[in-house]
Amino acid sequence: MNDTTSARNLAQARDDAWIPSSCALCYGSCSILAHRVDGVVVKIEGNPESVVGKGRLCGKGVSGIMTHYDPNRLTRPLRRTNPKKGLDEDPRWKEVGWDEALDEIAERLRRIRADDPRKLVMQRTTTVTASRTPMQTFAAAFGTPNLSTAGGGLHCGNGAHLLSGMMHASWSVVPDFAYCNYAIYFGASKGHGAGHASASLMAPAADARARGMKMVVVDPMCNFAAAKATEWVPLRVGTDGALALALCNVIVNELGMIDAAFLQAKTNAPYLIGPDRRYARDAVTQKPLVWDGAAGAARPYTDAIAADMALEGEFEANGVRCQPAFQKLKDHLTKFTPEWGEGVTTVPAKNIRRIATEFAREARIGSTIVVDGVTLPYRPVAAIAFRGAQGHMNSVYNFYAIDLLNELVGASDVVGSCLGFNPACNGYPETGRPRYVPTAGPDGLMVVGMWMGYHFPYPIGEPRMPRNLGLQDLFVMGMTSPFLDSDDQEEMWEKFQLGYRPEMMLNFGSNLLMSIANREAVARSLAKYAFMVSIDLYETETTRFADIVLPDCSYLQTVDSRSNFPFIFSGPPGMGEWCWPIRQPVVPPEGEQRRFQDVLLELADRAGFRADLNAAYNASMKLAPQHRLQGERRYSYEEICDAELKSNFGPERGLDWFKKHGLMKWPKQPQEVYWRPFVDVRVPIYWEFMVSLADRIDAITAPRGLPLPREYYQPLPDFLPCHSHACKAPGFDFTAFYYRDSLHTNSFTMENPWLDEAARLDPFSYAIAVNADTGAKKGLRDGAMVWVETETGRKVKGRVHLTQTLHPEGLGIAACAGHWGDGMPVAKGKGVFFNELLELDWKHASPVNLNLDLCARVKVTLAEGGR
Amino acid sequence: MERTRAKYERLIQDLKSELRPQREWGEGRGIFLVIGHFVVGVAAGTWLLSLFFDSRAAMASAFVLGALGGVSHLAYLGRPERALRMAMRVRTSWIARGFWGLSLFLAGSFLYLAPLLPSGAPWSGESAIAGAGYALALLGSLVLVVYMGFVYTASKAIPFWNSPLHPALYIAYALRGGTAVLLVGVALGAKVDAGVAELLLLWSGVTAIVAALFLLEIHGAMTGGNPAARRSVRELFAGRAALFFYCGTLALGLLVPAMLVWTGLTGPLSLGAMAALGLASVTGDFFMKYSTIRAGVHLPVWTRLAPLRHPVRAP
Amino acid sequence: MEVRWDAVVDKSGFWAGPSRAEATAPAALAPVSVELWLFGTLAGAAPERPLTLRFGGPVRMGDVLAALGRRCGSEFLDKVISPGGSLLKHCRVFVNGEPAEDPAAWVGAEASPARIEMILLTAAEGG
Amino acid sequence: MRWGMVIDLKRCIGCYGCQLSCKAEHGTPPGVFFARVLKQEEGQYPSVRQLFLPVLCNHCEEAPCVDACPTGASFRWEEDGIVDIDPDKCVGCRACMMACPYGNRYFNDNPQHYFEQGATPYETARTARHQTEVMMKCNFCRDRVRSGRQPACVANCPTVARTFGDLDDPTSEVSCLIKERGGFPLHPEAGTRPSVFYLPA
Repeated sequence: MNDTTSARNLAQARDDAWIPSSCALCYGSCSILAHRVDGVVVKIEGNPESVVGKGRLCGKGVSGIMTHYDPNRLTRPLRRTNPKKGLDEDPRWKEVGWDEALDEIAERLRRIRADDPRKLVMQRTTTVTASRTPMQTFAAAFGTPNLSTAGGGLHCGNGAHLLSGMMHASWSVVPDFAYCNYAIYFGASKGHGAGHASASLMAPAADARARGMKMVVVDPMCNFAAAKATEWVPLRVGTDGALALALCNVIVNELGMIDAAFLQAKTNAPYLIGPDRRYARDAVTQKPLVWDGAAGAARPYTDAIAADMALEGEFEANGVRCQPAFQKLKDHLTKFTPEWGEGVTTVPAKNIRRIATEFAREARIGSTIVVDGVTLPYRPVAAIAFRGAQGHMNSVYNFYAIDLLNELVGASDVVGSCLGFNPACNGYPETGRPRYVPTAGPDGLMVVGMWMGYHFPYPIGEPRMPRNLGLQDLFVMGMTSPFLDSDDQEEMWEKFQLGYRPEMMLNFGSNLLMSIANREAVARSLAKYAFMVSIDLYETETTRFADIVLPDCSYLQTVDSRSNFPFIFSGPPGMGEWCWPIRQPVVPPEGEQRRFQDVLLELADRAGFRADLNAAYNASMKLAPQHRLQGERRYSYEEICDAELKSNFGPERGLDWFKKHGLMKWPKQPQEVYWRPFVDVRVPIYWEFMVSLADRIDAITAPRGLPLPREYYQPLPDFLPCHSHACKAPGFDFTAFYYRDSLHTNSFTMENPWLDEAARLDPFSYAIAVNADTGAKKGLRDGAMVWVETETGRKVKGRVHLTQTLHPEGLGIAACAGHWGDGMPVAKGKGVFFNELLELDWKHASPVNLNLDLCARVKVTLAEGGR
Repeated sequence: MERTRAKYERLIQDLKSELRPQREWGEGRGIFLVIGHFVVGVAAGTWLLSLFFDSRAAMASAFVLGALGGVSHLAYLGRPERALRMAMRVRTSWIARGFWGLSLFLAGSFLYLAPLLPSGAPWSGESAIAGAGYALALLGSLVLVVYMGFVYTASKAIPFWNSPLHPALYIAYALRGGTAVLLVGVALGAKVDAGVAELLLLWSGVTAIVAALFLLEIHGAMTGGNPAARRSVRELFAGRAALFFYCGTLALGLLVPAMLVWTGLTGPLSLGAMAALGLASVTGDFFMKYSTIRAGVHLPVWTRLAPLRHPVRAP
Repeated sequence: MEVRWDAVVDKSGFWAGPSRAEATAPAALAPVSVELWLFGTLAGAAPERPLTLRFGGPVRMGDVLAALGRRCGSEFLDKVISPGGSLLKHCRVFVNGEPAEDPAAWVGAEASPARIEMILLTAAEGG
Repeated sequence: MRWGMVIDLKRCIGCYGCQLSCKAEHGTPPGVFFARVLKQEEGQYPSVRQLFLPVLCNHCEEAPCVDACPTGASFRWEEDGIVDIDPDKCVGCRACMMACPYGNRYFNDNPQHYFEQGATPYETARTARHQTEVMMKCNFCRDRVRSGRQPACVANCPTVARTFGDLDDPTSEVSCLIKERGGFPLHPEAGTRPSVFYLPA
């Protein structure tokens, strides 16, 4: 089953090879060269041939050897003998053979599929992006819509990805480091620590710094990005949106420095908005109307020349007074004065005015630059955000307001501006594949050309009585959902008459108990599953809830036709080269470890839906006709990888070719990287669709006792406080938040003894960071052991690190550490388990995108004398 | 394994601290280094004084002490089997010089003392061999007395030790140790060519010098503007080494002997008391060295990364 | 000089892409039979696999879907077609192995019986 | 010639890539770090900065460790100025440790490995090469350098903060960087004349 070609070379007397493959210590999936001598991996280096990492790895990447050789890894399938499941229940494992295990699982699968496939929940880790294809494909073939990423989106992405998708056709955004002169980071570390394409962006970010790019970092904590910034702007946790709105207001209403041409041609700013806050539409075509200054009449946006479209004023259309969307935005912004902003964010009004001015001025509106012989708009400023700014109840508005900064000055996917992650690719020249480009959807608004999931940010789906456990088909802007594990899941499912309940979970490598919210809630939901299978490297806290555990192969033992999904995900944006790297085995499996991709294929065979799985692979990999998988034929995963590679790069470039070369590269063109001027799509600076969307969702929820909080569904962004802002209980005077440590990935890498050692040497990694002056006032000593407790009594323990690098009201913890299980002994007890402080229910999730509120108001008390 | 683990855990903590304590010399097996160092110092001092006061017994004891000191050094080394290599770098290394000093001293003193043994030796006390032995031992002991201090002075990592006064201080120690041994010798009825009062005055004199040098060194550490040196002084007076310093160095090494000296100078001193004086003084010296070594703190790696651009301040 | 954003678009044919010759309706009005292979969650909708539909003459994909809807019921249809009548993004249709998104595209022009495969790719995703 | 390194503190983001790629290259046992990253903050909130300082053996021209070594185990290569340790000669007296003002020398105490279960195949292949009860430290990856490659920490640094070259050659990149950007060594007052220079943050 595990065909490990390179492992066969071990037959040779003297084995000494450098094997090109891909890292999997974080989702950056950098290209690596693994040095194998006599069957032992003795070194991992970056692959200088590749664009992904450019031959340079972060600390995690070079430490992968110790994860691979961890003696605590699972090597045999295990069967639970203790029927009881719980945080304190010992599964009482007994080793079983693969056949026995697979038969039992397949039997369950067959029964559930015949009954109602939706009763299967698929759960996967975000760390291994390459697992996305096999897992989603399996789910599609099986017929369940219930696939989740263990809190992934709840924490980092529901807002960031929704907005990046809506406004930049991409999963995420970064400054165009090669040309940007002024970047504002809102709670992001891109190029300075963790995050998308992390290692690949470190050098470009350093170049930009050396070149003199000004970087303003808005963050409650001065670490990673802020440490390297030209200016650190500390603010009250969770108020990034308020700051962004104030900045927008200064730009629009105080400076009036906007890129009118961009707003006219590339956004819905000129669309006329009626008194009902909806578009005024053409009676015949139903297209939104704009005011054509030249014609002196309202005309469909497709009929007028952009330059003639009015952005401001009031006009009559369809017999009612209308205003361009921009006018609406302009008026809406007036209430967010810098003084108001100072009150909310603690950032001095004068700084807000200064930063807005610097940003708008540096945008050089109207300027152009020639790149590779192509004249392009030049807007060397970018406002980007990620986990920090968006990890709140107000996730959508925060990111929306932040991105408006880019849209207002036209700094959107052009030279020097805010760039999406390679959303437009013209394909490998010889085959024209893979080809992605945004297209114009309903009302001319942008639809992504490529997306991690098939739940596109736009057009917005039609809300309906939910069929998904996560209710994303009711709350249609939500992605990852809290309701697969939340305290109130049953209540919600009953409310919306969900016709079934989950029965079986198939987990790949995710540690839900640590990665979502407080462990009690998640444990309750896990214990409910009649049957749980976990494919994992370790016996994680979550895997201890499984009925059957299957030992997976490490990234040095497995194969993937693409080390990340889509292949552009890990490639740095900006000019340079396209790069499609693969992952291949360097050493054979230990004991009875098997690759999960092949295990899934095997299960489909045994459960009798291989034909569906083949069809699903054909669809998800977009295989060319001559390379499609046929009927029920049993392909190994290597054969499927081979098919995808040949399909994209020609028959002579199959898996064998890639195993030799490791990757395929070809140059990027300016029209791809700076696609915005070349693709006729518009992005919404006024979310008109929210108005009716709210009505349609409310029509379903209100009658069932869940009136939709309309303030979250306005067409223009507002500032909505988090729960932590509302808490006024005495003594609870810290707002706890977590951040991503550049030394660690999720809950995974604390088990790596090299990384653990480095983290223990680091002053912050395993500590609870508190502002030194605030701490002193509270009688906290550096290194004191304390309890951090929320109003609801949830608490975590850890050592305080007093620092000047923190907002006086903030309390910073590097997530998500604090393992308690014995399956990962190195990780056990290391760091602080922040997520324990988080509530998991409707009340603490954004009603728009279901993003969790990730900050908590806490009080800090000394633990046993604080020694 | 457990020990190694504990040592590792502590190292991680030490590396995190801004002022990293010195542990290799003095902790764990490091104690043998301190003992060896100390004993060899006493041996050399004793030898020199016993030459002066012409005491065979004291010379013999100096030889024995020197040998013990050598063994103790070996017990400390990571690779004792390679000890001979330590002779290699006399040109630059004070440890190598010390190695030679000890070797010469042991060889020489043996050659010099052997004929005096009741059993006798192939060569006579007046023979050229014995004469050569005398010379070698004298040279060796002089080197020993001098090198110790320089070993510490050469330790740039530990600002507290790295002071020009250290050699002088250690020479004084050697003499103080020697005097103490002589006192014990006299108490044990060894023939020493000196009056008790003479020895007591000698002890007082040397002790006064030691104290003066020590105070100067502390003053230097406190005013030298080096945080590590200041921390060392704190460790000595109020930290990890304080207990040894107060009980060992001050009480045993200074107060007790001083009282006995006083009684000795004002009236008759029992042999027992004289022995006690010597032993207390010697023990005090040991703790003096031990506490100073334990108080060692590494020079902080972090220096001002000048010229630093200052953080942006809101205008 | 200032680049007119709209002007740049007009000038560039870069993303025009490989222009597929609009499949024209076959001249002969020969009856067309379509083999429908429904996979994944759609499989349950049809009594058998493949499901064969016959049409008097050339058909467009939209017609096939409509016929399929009549055969398999409205619940099937709203799994694959948005209220606006367009194919849902996560519903993938392949006509003789070629991805087909445009309901107006002719089916069975070259091969008859035409083989149509349909599958829903799981929509929910995060991370 | 004299090998030297320049570390650009403006580029460094304290990612520990150097510390860990060094570990991977040499298989140093627990508690032995040929390369490390130090963090410190400067200033008062809100005008504060977090600073990163990657450290390694400075390969001093006037190396106190070499002078202190009684056996000649610690020595400086004439041809390239690299300060090295010959483990076969080291007696483990640790005098060099006390002599190094930069705390970059480590005593490889006992057989050690990272997992309680014992040495991994990797550690058996790499860590086991190192003698115990002797001193260890960075030697600028001399083997790599002699085979025409850069030291592991230089080749791997994700921010390209490290430059390696000949300090004796005034036209080399390292020499130019030091000249143009005001490169400075650590503890110049110690008179050790380090071969590792830093460019201001």
